[in-house]
Amino acid sequence: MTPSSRTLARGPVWPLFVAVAFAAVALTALVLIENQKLLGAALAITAAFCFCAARFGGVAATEVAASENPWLLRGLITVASLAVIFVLRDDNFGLLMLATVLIYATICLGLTVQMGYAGLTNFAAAAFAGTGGYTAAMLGQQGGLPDALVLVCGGLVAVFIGSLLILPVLRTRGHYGALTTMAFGVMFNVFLDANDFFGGPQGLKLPGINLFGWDFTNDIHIFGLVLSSYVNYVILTGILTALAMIFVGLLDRSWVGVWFDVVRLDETAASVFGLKIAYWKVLAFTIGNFLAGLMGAVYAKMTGFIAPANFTFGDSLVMVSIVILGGIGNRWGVLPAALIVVLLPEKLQFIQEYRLIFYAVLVIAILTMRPDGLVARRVRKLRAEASA
Amino acid sequence: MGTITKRGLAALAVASVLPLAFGSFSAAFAKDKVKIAFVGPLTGAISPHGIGGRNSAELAVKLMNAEPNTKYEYELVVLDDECKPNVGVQVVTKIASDRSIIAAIPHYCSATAIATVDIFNRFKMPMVVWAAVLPEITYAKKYPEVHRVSGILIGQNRIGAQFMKARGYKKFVSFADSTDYGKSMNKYFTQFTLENGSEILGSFSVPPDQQDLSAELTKIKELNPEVIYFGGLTPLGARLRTQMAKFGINAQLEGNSGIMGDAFVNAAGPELAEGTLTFFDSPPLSKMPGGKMFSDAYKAAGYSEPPEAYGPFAYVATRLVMETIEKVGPDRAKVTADLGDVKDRPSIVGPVTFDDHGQNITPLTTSYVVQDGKWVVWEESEYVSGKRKLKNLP
Amino acid sequence: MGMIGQHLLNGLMQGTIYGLVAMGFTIFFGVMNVIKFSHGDVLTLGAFGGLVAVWAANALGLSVPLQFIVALCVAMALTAVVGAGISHFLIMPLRNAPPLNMLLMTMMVGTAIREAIRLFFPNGTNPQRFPELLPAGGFNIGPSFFRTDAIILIIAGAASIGAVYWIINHSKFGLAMRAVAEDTETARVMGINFGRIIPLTFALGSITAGFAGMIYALYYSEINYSMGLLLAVIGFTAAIVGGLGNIWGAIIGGYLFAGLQTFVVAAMPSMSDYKNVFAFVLIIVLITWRPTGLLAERGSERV
Amino acid sequence: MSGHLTVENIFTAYDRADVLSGISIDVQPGKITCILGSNGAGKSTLIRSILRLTPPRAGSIAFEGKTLDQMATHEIVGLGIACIPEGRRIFAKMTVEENLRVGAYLVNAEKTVKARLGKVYEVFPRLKERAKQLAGTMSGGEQAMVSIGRGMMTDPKLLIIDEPSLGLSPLFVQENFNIVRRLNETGVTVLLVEQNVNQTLAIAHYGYVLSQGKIIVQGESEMLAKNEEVQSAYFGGAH
Repeated sequence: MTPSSRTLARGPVWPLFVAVAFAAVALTALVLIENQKLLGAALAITAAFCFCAARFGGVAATEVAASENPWLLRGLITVASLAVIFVLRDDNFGLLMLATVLIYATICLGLTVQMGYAGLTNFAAAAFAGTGGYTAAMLGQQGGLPDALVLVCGGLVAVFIGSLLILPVLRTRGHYGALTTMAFGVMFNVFLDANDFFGGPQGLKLPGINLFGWDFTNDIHIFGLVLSSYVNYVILTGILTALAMIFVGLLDRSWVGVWFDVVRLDETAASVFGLKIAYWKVLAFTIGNFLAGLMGAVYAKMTGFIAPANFTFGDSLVMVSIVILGGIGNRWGVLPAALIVVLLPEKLQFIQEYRLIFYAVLVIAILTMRPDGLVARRVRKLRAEASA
Repeated sequence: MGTITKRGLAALAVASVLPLAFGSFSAAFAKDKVKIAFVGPLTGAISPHGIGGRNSAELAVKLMNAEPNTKYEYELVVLDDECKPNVGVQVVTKIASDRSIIAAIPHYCSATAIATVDIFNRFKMPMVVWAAVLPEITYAKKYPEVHRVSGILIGQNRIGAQFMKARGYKKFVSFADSTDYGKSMNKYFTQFTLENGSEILGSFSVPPDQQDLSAELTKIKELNPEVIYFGGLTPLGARLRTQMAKFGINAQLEGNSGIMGDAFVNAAGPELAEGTLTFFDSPPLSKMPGGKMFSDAYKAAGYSEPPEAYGPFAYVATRLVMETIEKVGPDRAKVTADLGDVKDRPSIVGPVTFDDHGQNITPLTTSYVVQDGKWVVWEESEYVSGKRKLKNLP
Repeated sequence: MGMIGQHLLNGLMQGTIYGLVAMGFTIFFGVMNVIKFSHGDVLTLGAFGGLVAVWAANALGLSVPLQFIVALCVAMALTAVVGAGISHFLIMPLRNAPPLNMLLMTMMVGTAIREAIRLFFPNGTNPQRFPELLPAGGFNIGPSFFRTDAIILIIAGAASIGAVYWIINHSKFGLAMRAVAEDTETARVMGINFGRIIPLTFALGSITAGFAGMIYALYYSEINYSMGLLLAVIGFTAAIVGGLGNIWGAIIGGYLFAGLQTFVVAAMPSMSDYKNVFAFVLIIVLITWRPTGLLAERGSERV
Repeated sequence: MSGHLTVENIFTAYDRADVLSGISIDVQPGKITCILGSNGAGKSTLIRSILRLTPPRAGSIAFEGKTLDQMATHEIVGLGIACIPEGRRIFAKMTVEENLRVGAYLVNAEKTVKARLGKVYEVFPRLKERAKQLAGTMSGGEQAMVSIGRGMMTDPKLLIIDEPSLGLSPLFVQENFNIVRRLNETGVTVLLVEQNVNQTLAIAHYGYVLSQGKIIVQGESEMLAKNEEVQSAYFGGAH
């Protein structure tokens, strides 16, 4: 971006309204529609709209408007989210899926910090999420601890377990790093299967969340309306996702993000700069694992059941594929990608046993057509640089 | 790659035709439509069972709809739980929150069923499990919504242990997969075998996808048991039988419901499968009251996949649900209440009686042996007459 | 511990299969810097191709040795074509994308192959019996039983490893392959047709998978649609532990992994549940100790 | 005499910006033609354009009257054009002999390859001693020999040499330039790209001076050597 373009008049605001409204409508439609023909039509319209927006500068206009009016954007997203929740208020399944999408998206935000920003490879995201989930289950059995603390503990234990891996993660790079985490992910699973203390292959049941006396398993009665109990989870996961989104965004725009870039792009140069690579790597690894553990605990509480089969190497791959499909290193990409990856297999139920092959072919098609993911990483644009 | 894309396209084509085919027989009459849901594993290694169950459930719906005097037109909603608890929770939440679906016929895998019974209870949706065998599904809690037509694995193991004791076997090795299924099988096998005063020389547990069993088999060969007890499903079971032969281990193989079916005999080959024993909670189709009707209708419907061992149970569960709806109307609470009273209800597998936990308690456990590439009821086999002999008989 | 000889032979057999698979990974990595995760499923495809060939040959009334040859040729030809096709249509267009995209792409290709076998091979979800084409029987040394077919297969596996090694290090094609691997641009300036060498290299790597698939099928007499998945994970592990891009590393990694698994079961049978836990913990320790593999990339054996 | 290369009005771009804008050169058969220019003048891009490693977006290149505009790099090399790339670019993980053999990749007859190996070893006896050594373990000067030897293995009609003096001691540079001259005397047409003005002009017949993607001066090397304008323009671009 040339300096002169910064001094241009502010862009119009309306693209932002259109974009948020469209996203909300598309999301609701995708969650609600069960009829496959209608669903196909909705997907086609969404794709066409996105294509046209990209083709005729709508995306760029939205980006400009978003960066110029950050608070308006946040406000619009909040309003749109509430509207979506209102429309879906008694659709238990839709809300469950929505909360699941948000949980996956947040875990993948953590992965974005690890893989997209700091260039670490992590093929054990599901294992870290599982660590959080099992922490919640075990603490729940003891009782006594308030749930807010239990969830945070989920994140902290994931960080602790992750810290056992720090040495190998720091020492290895690229594919070797991939193996380290992959081995851990597989090991996590085999261990839980073999071990009876943590419920073995049959898993453990755990109660829903009770946050400060508010029981998440009850339906909400408000203004004469009955809202599904899952609204609780959607609101909680929505808030957590928003917080993670803001946090990761701040991280990316701050100097920490620049250090991450340096670590990722050229480790040799980074060490010449006298930068403590290990420090930044550990920081990124910790942030990612905390988010995974936290959301894993929420997930376990929400589904009320936890078993090794929920956190396999395959699930870690799903999370990595969300990050890649979304466009590695772009935090906004995880949202549409999580939506596609989590919701699509569910929506494809009608083709029954042909689901998996269809899904694989679809991902291959996306990768071939958009090698950089749905939303590509943007070149860093620092405020400092813009004002210079 | 050319072939793969073509196959992908073929899959797409088939995928788009399937729902049309299923939908076509539902628009015939102006009866009220009632939806019921079938849940089972349609992808993954044990999908043959899920697909066999689905076909059987579908057959039940088809036959019911063809009857002129029914009050409702039934539609089967089919969902894949991938044999994973979290996916099971998802799809069950989906059907349970869909008010137009009255009842469900869920699950082949026990861990999945254990995870979802709470949801059925929470959403007050009646269901009849068609295949999962762990006792905890019906007995862990007393949920009025939860019923099961298939047997639980305790019976298989009790009868199996008695059978082996009667033949004089004393030295056993247990070989089970590391899933909940294998572990439970091993637990009850161990309990009943030790009660009989027999000896278990060693217990092995391997992941169901482990291919090479040579390390375990070398150890087993050293232990030299009379019988190898297997607690697991067909793929691993066939692998075990094949590799036992390669190592020259001449022990008698004893299995359970998990290897019951033609797939085991095909994969191990008729020669190696010969003489393998299993104890399974169902008589053969030919012995069932409605077995002939079922197999003829199944054949006539033109399914390319076999119904597998639990197909008849999926049929019975679906039929039972539909009969109840005919009786009390499409209302979840009424269906739940009426299912609680099922006693000596005739079905193609024999009378169904639910106990206070919703468990079918009609004893159906039958002993089978492979003879000339077919599973034969023990009492009718040439092994009883002494014409053929089990291995390693003391 | 009278069965040490037996365990040794078991480990040797498994290690040969793992090593062959790992060798494929290392070839792909060496020349294109990619981890081709569909490798295991190409192996499965080879075994199923071999099975169909045996059925066909049997129907034509060919003798058992001829059936064997036909099956081997079909398995290798099929995997070669599929491997070259994957590289040409899917990997080459993505070669400038981030390496993780390539990993995801090849995983999805693997899934597509696996599901295609499951759905479109008759009765494909169930395990298939693979006819025994090698002489049965064997001989005893002490308490250990040495299977004739296992010995033949180990020798065949070793021979194929040797053959691939020769192709890479002493043939003109291998020369071109190594040149492309080390510096693609300079290789092109030397007149090497990059667009032809890459698919050929993938064909070679995939042939090793086809060969491994046949060894697997003949040794276990049973194949199934998902057999490649675990083998891919183990092969990848072995290739990394050995040191990516180094053929000897891949082979050492393969035998090491087989040795670990065998050792845990042999020494602690009651802990057999935990054998993969042990194996993977040791792998993590090894990789921490030697972060670029036991034999780091060096020397002329890069590919 | 063969090896006539003509470059007509080519434009080459990386991303969007043109690096070469309208370059025309004519490499006369049997002669040594040199391209002089400072860092970033576009010398390497010119070579990449000729070999179509970075295909020009406009203009035309022909070798011995045959247009190269639709060819792939390996096909162009097949016509008899060899290149000794900048920075030597030897295959460090191969032995010396393997490096040389890659040079003769397009030759199928083992006999011819052997004969050419013999020739290279004659010029560089040192390489014969080290034939089985990994090229990456050799000194910079020896690696330069490998790179030149690899170019000779092609037995080209036209040899393109990119900055042979880069990173070498003056003594080696002199020796390399002598070898280039000797090669040329055996009939090989040479296109020499260099920063080193004086030594280059001493062996070249004709020269072009490249600055910011354009030819600013061209002429016989004696003329260029005396041309003060050239010298200042050239060095002006450097700093």
